Amino acid sequence: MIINVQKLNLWYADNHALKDISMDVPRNQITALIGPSGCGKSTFLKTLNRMQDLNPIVRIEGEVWYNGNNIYDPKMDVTDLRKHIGMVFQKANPFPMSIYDNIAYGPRTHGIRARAKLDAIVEKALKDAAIWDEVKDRLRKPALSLSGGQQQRLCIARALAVEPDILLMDEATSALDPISTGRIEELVTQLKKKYTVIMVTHNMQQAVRISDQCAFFLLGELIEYSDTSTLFSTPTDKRTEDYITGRFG
Amino acid sequence: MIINVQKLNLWYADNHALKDISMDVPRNQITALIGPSGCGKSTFLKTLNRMQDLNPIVRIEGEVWYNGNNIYDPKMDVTDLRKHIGMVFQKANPFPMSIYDNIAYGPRTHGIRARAKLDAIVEKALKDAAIWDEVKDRLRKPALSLSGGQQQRLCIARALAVEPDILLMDEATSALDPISTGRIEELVTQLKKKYTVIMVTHNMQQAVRISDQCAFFLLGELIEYSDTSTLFSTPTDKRTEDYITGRFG
Amino acid sequence: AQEALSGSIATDGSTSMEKVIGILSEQFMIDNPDVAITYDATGSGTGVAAALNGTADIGLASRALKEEEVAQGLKSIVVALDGIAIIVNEKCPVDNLTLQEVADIFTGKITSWKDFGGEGDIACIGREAGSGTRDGFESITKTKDANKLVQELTSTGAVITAVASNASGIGYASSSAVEGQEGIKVLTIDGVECTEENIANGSYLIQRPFNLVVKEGAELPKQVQAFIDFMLSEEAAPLVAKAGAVPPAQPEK
Amino acid sequence: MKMLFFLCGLVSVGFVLCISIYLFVAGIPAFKVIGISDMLFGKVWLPTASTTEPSFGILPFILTSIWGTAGAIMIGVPIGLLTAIYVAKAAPKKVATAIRTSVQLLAGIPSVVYGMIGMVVLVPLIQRTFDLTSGATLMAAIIVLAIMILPSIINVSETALSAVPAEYEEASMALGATKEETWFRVTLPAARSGVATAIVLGIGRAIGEAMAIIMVSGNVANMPGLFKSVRFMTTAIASEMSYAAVGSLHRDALFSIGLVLFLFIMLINLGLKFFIREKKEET
Amino acid sequence: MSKTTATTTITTNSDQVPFFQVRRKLYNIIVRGFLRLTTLVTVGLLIFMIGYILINGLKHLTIPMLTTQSSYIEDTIGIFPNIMNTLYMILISMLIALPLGIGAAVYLNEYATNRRLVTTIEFAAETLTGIPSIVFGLVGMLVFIHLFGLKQGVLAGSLTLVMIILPTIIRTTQESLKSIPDDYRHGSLALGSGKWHMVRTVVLPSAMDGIVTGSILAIGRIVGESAALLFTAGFGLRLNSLFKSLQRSSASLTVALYVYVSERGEMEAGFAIAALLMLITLLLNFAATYFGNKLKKR
Ligand SMILES: Nc1ncnc2c1ncn2[C@@H]1O[C@H](COP(=O)(O)OP(=O)(O)OP(=O)(O)O)[C@@H](O)[C@H]1O
Ligand SMILES: Nc1ncnc2c1ncn2[C@@H]1O[C@H](COP(=O)(O)OP(=O)(O)OP(=O)(O)O)[C@@H](O)[C@H]1O
Ligand SMILES: [Mg+2]
Ligand SMILES: [Mg+2]
Repeated sequence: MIINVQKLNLWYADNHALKDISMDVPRNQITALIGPSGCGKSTFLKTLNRMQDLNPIVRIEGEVWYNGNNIYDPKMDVTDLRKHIGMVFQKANPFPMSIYDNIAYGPRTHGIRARAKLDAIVEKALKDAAIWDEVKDRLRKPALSLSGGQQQRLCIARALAVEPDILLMDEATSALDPISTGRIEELVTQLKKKYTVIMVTHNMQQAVRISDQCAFFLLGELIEYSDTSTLFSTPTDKRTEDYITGRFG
Repeated sequence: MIINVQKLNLWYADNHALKDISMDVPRNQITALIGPSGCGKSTFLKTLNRMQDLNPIVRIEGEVWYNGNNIYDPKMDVTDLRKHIGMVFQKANPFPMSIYDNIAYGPRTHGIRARAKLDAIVEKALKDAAIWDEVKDRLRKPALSLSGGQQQRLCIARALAVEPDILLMDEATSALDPISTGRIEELVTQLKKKYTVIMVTHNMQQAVRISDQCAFFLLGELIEYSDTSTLFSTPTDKRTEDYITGRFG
Repeated sequence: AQEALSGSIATDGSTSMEKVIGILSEQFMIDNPDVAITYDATGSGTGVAAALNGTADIGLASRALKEEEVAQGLKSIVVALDGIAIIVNEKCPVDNLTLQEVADIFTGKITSWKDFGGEGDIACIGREAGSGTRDGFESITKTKDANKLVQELTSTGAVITAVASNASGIGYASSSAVEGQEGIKVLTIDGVECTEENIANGSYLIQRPFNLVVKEGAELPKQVQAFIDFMLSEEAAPLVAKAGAVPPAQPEK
Repeated sequence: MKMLFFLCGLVSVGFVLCISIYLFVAGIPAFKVIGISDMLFGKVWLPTASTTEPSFGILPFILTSIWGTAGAIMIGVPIGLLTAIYVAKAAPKKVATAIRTSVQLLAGIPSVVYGMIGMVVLVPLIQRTFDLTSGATLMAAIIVLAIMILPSIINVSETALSAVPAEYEEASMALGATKEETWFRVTLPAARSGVATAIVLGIGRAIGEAMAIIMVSGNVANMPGLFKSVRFMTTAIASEMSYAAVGSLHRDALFSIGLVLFLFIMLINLGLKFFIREKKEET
Repeated sequence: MSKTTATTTITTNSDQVPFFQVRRKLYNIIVRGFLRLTTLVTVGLLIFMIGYILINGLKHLTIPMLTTQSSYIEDTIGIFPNIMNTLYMILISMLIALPLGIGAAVYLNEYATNRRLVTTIEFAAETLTGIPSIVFGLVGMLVFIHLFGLKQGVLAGSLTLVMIILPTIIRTTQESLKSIPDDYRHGSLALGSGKWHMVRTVVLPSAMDGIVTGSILAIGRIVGESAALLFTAGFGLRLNSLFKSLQRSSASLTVALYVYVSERGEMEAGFAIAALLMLITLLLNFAATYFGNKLKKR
């Protein structure tokens, strides 16, 4: 178990957005989070690398263990934590810099300066994120002039360039066409040899196709969490069944 | 034919992003635009309500006729045009105001001041966009505190509140779970009795499910445009076939 | 100077004395290259205080010392006299006024130029409370605390500009500053012109002293004493004149 | 790093503390001698009177400062803000650059020069237009102040307006709002805090100005009136401080004016802060 | 195609307030009119002020005046020492105030967690903006000269200027920090950047516009300040080296202007200096913008 969540509760001011979540995430596997919009998937994901620290109205109770360390321990080095737990956001958020600098940002942050090395990292990351061909001739152009889907792939590449241990992906393929999506899925499946992936997705087929575990959230609660195949074939909770068969709501 | 595009070309500086597009969009139908990321779908959509005017590096040639008026006629009243051709953007972009004010913005702009009337419009729009239940108790809260999917539905509601003639939707359901997606699809299907809808989607199933016409773009060109059923069952172009069967690239 | 002088001399005080002190110290520094003279133009009040608490070697005051200041152990030395010229706009037909007429105009007893063959209401322009020029003007015209001004300006130049741009204006300003200015006219008072000679011999009545202020009986540093001696010497007189002020007829020691 | 930045933040608090302590220490004695209400509500200022009893009423200065600042804000803020909107949003690029640069030039002109020009151009103009004995009046001061605060208002709010993300404007236009409506109903509210800063800086400049208005306001201690010669709190300090004898009641009274001015500024800032906070909570 | 056809074809919802379209057109016309009008007023003022100063000033701005120092004996005016003093003061006070101000703004916007502390600091900065320069002058004299024992000179003057320009720099920087979307910050932090690294690489470059604006306004204040400098930097019209001028009475251009104009009534010299100040401001603005852009690119 690389991540171990215990009785996690989260409030946005007085809005109780996560309720008593306990969950173990196994190493080198793909875990999918599903559930209707607004149920707390993004909120949960952001607790795993302490991005919620940035929102002053958030209050958190409970524990999250990563590799045997409680990440909410005050002694935790948050920077180092985030380096090991990478994240791709729901809304693509490239920096207002060139495409190249966006990707090189992470490696530079962690001390890589040599030009040749950076070039290699940038190329590899962009290739992995299936966007190299489209941007290789305009690496110096501003990232904000890319199309929506290109921006999202850029953000995936940016996260990959740091080579994290765990990758948190918040609907990272939602703005992508089937082909790019296929490539990213392929990438993720390969990544799991080295990394652990936790991804939010709205696409049930995608969850079935690539995830090993699947967690179903509803109104801030973790309703069901098990093997993807089990969850989709024999859900134990009525609500899960309703949701995956589309009968819900 | 409510919209009639003739030999449309568009350049971002020297990047030729749309090439010789000619296309007729029939009234009261749903037209889907599909194609790989970066092929020019958003770009094309934004030419239909002259949003491209706002980008100074854009150069456009060709004609777009709406209801018998050339929208690129210098005498065209752009404001009025945009009121009649509503748009939902690819990245959700709520105003930094309350949820209520976001929806009421359009009607207020168009002269509706009476409180009761506004309330009714806001409620109807939010209900249509399948988000009423989630936000009805927090209409005065900032729209930016909503979840990603909620923001996207809010933007749909905002566009509906103006009761446009044509609705342009740029991947409006990509961040939504299947249930909300289903609701929006239902809404769109209903809307077509009164409105015309042009939507960009990455989801082929969605295109098949709800669209009447379908256009396939590739590298800035309109490769094929026909009845959705025809396009998906008997594509005439090899590239279309490759794309819809996922063999592409 | 037989023995080479060195060190610094700090002077502090009246802004009106800027030109006089400037020219004297420039010459003194040419004669004694190792001496550095500084001048802080902070106003007469501050100058007196600086002399008292020792932050300046010489305080500069463009007014006579007050009794309480003398009581604190200060003494003043007149280094120059300054005529206070009464000025009007160049379009004004009047050329001469009596001292009494000036007083009546500034106290509001006479309010119109018509009384002198001109036209329009008279606009009296003066200086702010505490100004040495105002102090001098008011004591001589005996109009203390009774002036009815439409403008109270804080500097000589401002008064000149204000009079120059107001056809019905009348004001007073240091004689050193008025010569050569466009747009204004200097009046004769009781028929006496405001010239160096008339100020020195006292026939031009409206004038005030420029004072050096030092501590009574204190032993001054060598270079400071030398500078004061220089300022009171014959040699200095033409320089004082060049600065527009009037060397005192009989320098006090 | 955090500590370092924290210290930077504390520096300005230190300055304010230091200034307030100094002003209180220097400003209280005169109040004690003269009496608070005699001073605050006295209408006659005759600090150096020797033939009669000296009088230290500073009400005319206080009222003049209020009038003058309010007037300058009422003229300067709308003009500055609208110009900023035009420059940030409507003007052709070249025109915008030209205006921006010249406004910045205006910011670097010393107040004395504003005073000089006001004195030779504006004062005679007012005198002629309204047929007065002297044009050096509150009105002249208000106009000069309004011009002087333009650079702060235009520069700062223009920067804020330009920084509003294009997404917001796009969304508004797509709903059929015109550009004008978008600027006023989306861009301006989104840039609210920057605009407020601009106004605060502008008010600060207007209240604190002395050198320029000394030359155009007439500077006589009258109760305020648009066409009267008036004196501001700042000009009262500036004009007499250098001549007032050290240790005299006159000088102490000037320090008291400084203290009143300081409290006045605090009050305005508190008010603005409150106002802006209220606004913020509405959304 | 005429406008009428365009509008007739596009009218579907008829539940509109009848006169609304007219009112709205009017609103737009009026708004645009006002924008144009006010801008015209501003531009008129700009042209007038700048033109007036240049016309009255440039003709008196001679080479000897620019390159010599004043002599009372020869009765000439030279402002070279004052040019240098002004540059010294800009240099020193910006060197101190810029890091302090940016640091404070960064603290307020990026680090501070304690609301009350933030409010206190912001309040202090705002109060500073309103304090008249004459009061700064008095306090500067008291603190730097009487308390710290400095002599009147560039150092005491610059320190006083720091108090004056600090709030401007803080506020403008803070404003531009506020306008940077959180997305950028989150993106950076999620890659494992430390806070300071994030601030340095993502936040500050995006805030460059505001910092440049602030610097320009600050330089403007420095250049235009006289009241506060009279008591602190002094009045000296002689040329000194940077090091010596620190502790020696040194008039900036504006103080010199003030002295010439108000004590001697030398309007011509005054306008000449004003014109020169304007040219200097222009130059510094270009420099600030240029370096700002350069830093932003990096
Ligand atoms: N503002 C811009 N400036 C310059 N180039 C742009 C701009 N917007 C888009 N492009 C380029 O134009 C091409 C078409 O972009 P467009 O946004 O239309 O793609 P799209 O089909 O919507 O893709 P996606 O599905 O990823 O959103 C892309 O190559 C993109 O990089
Ligand atoms: N910054 C915030 N402040 C206040 N409430 C918030 C904030 N962010 C999210 N919420 C609320 O918390 C709940 C969970 O939001 P979250 O973003 O986790 O949903 P989600 O499952 O990711 O939904 P989606 O699929 O739409 O992105 C929602 O009700 C949302 O409105
Ligand atoms: Mg989410
Ligand atoms: Mg797109």
